[in-house]
Amino acid sequence: MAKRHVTTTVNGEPREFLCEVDQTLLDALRDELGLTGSKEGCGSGDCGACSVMLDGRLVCSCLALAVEAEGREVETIEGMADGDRLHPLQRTFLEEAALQCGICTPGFLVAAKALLDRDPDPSETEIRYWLAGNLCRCTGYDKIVRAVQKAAVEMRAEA
Amino acid sequence: MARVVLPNELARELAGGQKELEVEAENFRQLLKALDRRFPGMGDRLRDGVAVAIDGEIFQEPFLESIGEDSEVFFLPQIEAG
Amino acid sequence: MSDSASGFKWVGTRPVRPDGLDKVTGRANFGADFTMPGMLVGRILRSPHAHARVAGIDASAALAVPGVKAVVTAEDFPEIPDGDLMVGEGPMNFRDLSCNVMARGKVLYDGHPVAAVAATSRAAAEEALDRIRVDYEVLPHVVDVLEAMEPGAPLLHENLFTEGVDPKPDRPSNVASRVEFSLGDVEAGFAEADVVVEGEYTTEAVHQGYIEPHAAVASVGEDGHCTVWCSSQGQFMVRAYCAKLLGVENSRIRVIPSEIGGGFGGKTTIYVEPVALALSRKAGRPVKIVMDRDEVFRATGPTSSTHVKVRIGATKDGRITAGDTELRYQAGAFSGSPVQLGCMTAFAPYHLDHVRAVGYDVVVNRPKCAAYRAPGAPMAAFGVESALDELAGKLGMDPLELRLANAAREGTKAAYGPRFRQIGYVETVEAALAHEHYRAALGPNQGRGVASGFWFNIGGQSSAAVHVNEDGTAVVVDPNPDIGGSRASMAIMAAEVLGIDYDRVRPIVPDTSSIPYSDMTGGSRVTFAVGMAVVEAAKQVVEELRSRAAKVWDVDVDGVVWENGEARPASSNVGEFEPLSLAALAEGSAKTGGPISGQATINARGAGPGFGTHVCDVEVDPDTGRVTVLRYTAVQDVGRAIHPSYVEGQLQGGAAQGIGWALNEEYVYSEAGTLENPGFLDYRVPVASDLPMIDTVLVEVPNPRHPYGVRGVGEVPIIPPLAAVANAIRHACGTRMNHLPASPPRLLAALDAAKLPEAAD
Amino acid sequence: MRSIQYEAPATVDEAVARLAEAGDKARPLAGGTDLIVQMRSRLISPEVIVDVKNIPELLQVSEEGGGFRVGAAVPGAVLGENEAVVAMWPGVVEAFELIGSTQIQGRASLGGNLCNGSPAADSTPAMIAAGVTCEIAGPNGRREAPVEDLVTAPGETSLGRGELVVSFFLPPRPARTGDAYLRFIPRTEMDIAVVGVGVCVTLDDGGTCTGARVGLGAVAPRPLLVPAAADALVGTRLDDGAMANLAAAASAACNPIDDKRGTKTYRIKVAGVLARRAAGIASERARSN
Repeated sequence: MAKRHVTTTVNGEPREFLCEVDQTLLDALRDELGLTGSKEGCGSGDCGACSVMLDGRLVCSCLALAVEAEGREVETIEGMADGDRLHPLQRTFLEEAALQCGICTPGFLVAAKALLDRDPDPSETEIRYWLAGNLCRCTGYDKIVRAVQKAAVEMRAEA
Repeated sequence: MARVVLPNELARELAGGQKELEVEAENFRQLLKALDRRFPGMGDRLRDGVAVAIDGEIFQEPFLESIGEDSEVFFLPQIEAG
Repeated sequence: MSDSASGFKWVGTRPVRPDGLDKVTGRANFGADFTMPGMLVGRILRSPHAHARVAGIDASAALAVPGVKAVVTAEDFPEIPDGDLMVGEGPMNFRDLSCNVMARGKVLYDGHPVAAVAATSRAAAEEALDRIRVDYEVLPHVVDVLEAMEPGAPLLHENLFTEGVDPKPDRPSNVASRVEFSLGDVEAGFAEADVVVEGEYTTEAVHQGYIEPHAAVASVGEDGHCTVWCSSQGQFMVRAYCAKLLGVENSRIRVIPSEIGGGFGGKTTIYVEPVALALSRKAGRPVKIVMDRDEVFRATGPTSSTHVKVRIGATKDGRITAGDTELRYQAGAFSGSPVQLGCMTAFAPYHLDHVRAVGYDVVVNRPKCAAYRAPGAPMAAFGVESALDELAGKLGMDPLELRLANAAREGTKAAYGPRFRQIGYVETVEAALAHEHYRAALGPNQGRGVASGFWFNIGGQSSAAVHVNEDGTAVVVDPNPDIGGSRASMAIMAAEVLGIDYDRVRPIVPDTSSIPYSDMTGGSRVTFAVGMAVVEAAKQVVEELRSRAAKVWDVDVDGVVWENGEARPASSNVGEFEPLSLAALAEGSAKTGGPISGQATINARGAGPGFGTHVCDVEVDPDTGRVTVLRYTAVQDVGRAIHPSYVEGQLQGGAAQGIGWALNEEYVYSEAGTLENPGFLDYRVPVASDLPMIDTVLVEVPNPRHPYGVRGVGEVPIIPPLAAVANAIRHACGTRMNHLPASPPRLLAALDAAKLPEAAD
Repeated sequence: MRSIQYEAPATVDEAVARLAEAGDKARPLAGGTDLIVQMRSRLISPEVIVDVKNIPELLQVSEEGGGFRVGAAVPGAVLGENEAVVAMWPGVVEAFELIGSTQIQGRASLGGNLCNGSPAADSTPAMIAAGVTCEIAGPNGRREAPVEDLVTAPGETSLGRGELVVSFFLPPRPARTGDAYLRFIPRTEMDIAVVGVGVCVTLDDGGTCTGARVGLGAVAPRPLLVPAAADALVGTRLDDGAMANLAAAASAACNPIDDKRGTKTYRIKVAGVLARRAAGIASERARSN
């Protein structure tokens, strides 16, 4: 089976890779581009550990085909910090101890950033529903929600 | 004399149902020997895979522990890690 | 140890964890993130049947698929005789473990591995799996614990004779053992009672639900030396278990731990690691196996489904005179459910003169149970703490006051035998009683429940090293995989002893060849036991630093004290010397005897038991049976919190798992004995919108046997929620849920059965 | 080895031609939130994947005849941001937005949700209640069909070889009309509906119900239009008696199964409960329109 050649943009940089037609975007990111920050927790869109932005929309990269990335823009956890400057969410997750094992953390950060980019002042309920597609089994979500709230406050102050 | 409480199953199997007994021993190794003398085979059964509470403190591996004059020695299953 | 404000510089603070940056930037390497050149993809063929004899396996067509490099079956593993062998942590039946990793002769559950393939791509490996022909003779199966105990139930093991009964049975059964723990005379106790409550309680099997599937890369060299990269709760466990299953010496296997994406007990054993090794050995190339989520649910450690009978008697004034419980836990396909621990913990929070717990360990056609956070305790506590709620109702007593009146204290003879030393159970009940939550108003269809829980906590074999670097920073070699922030705690304790900044201490988790053996990360032992080893190793470094300073000053070592990270003369009699900092001593170490380092190997003793008391408010929708958790407070005696944020996190995460267990998580089996919900879609762990904030109250009754007063904290918080939620439901709608999860269909059926529910009280 | 082709045509005609040519071996790909899961779990092994997201018509939302035409591949997140559609048919949009997580919403489409053929699809009962029709392109041209005619059995539709749902027509909303959709799931998010109920009611000036449509999901082998439930409302002032009749009719229309998500008894009872609650919301909306 001939592989497909895909030209895309990942975290602002042009990238190319070869993939199988049925290979998911997640597998291509991890196996072809070495971007293993996006995790596979379920492979069925139920855990959110593979969350990425695809043309500005939050999606599960396990539920997109790699070939669909042709000509589009992908943003992953690896592109979230600005050089050595962490995104406020990355910082508040650390300060608020919003991670224990850390496997779900990249997905939560990508999803939470998508939320704050569109709504700088979400309520606790809005945060919880927005993040309902991201499973965390360690924290009970308490500190994650608080970290998002804290980042929102800081980002509003900076804006 | 230390007061020793055997596991139910072992008491029934090897000690004729006697669950509590007094044993002269300064440490756990002596205790095993003493028990084995009284109830042949018991020493081996209590050597591995059991935990012991000596005066309320649980030891997952009691082999080297000392036993006081009036100590209470309680045999328990090892505690599984979660 | 005096009070918690006793002048610690780092203990009790909340610095950023050392591994945090890697985890928020996607750089941290978990089990599936490692690759090797020339690596093959391993996939496992699993039984579609709950119970079948394997008459033959023909893999010839699979080997013909282009790209397939090896196929293994049970024949590729040495046959291990039945019986327990000792390895680091305790006795283990390696025949059972081997048969669980790769079925031998019979498959015992849906998802049981029968063969594995290594190929150059996932597609080739899957195609090969499709072409392996397994000749199954399907046998009758049983998945229910009570049905499995019936005479005439389908038999899993011809050689399983119940242990612990007299006389020994002459016929095999599915009951692996009977255990009994008792104090006093239970019937005499009931004779003293004015009020007796009785009930039967059922829980369904639940999975640990870690988000990271099991993953391993194995590479076997031509000389037989093996390297394994994997995610586990103990690299030394992986080494010992793989060595036994493959029939090689420990020294031939080096296990390199990855970051671990959650375990909760489920990664205290092995599944894919020995299979990857066997495939690599056969293929001569590295092999990576990563489970899919459905494989995780079908074939790795859920915990037992259970049936628990409880009877409690009390006097009119609320003194419990007797407690009696019978627990039946299924272990999955091989014996070893946590029923003993259920027996031991059931009544542990209480002072009872007459108490008995009888347990049965039962095999069924389900995956072999693995440890899950406080193994065995939540189900027993569900029964006992629900019955206590009933008792409080009958006595007209506040349920927390009832618990307080019967609380275990220092000197209480625990229900499982020994006497408690310093414990903080009473303090947790008092803190719950005093909490504003306990007096907050409730609306219609809302109710409040409380429950308590106990866990032993353990110590165990632990090692650690502290190395001083040339520039005055330090490395802590902490041999235990860090699941929930333990590296931060280790760095805090080392910084406290050394007197240097937390940021100058860097902990790492090493491979099995770089530090002596340590028991697994589990049983709430790491911050306690490995922490003790770290403190010990750091103290050795301090001793060494004093001796180096003594050499520099040419004085006796007794003349040197270590304060605030500096060597100082003990008194002016010693001489007038400028203090020597750790950095200065490190820089000059070549002159004073070479590198400075400490290493400790201990078998940690003195783990202090943990107790928790939870308060839960729910609202019940009487028309749909939906339960909403409105408010939740978890109180726990934590000894002393080294890093309070991660201690709170343990309480919050444990409570969330317990709430999931109580409300919606369960294994659902088909008539054919196959698992119907092997995914996060229908195995319903709580999502963010299901839960409120989870308040925590850290009660600190320091453990005198730890240098900083630590008690283990991870297990306790999953124990109370089952009953706390069920009790809250009872008070919201008048219906007691004796069967968890209280999923909407189950609760609505119970509400309808009650028809005219009593007024909520 | 299996071979799969991927094609991303730019026109409906090309897509239809390709689908017609490959027949059962082809699958259209919109959001992929069902298709890719089914491929991954090897429930299906298509040989041709026709990605329809390069076809502008399938991604458009436009006003048409006082109503809206919504492309079959428009993601939930996009439709949810269209204030005009939300204002006119809040029940349809709510139902669409209930599918899966925020991440799923970034991809999932009305066309996919319908054509996947699940009896439990959230958007279908809401579209049935709102009287939505779909435009279907095929080798013999285009046709319109009511949504309730599409799904015939679990995983099966009335689409012929090569047919593709191109768009949905959300009709102009009559005066004093409101729609609502409610579903029951065990958690607050992320589950498949155990029961789903869409209700649309039209009232006259005096508050009497002059028209109603009720759609049910997850209670039968396919999503249902339930005229008997609508009849229970029409001609009433939506009083308690009418609501009780609605609940009874909704329950009576159920022909569910026991499965891992709920029991028969549970589904039948809760269908009535939700029908009542959804009718309450719909009538509130109707009154304020």
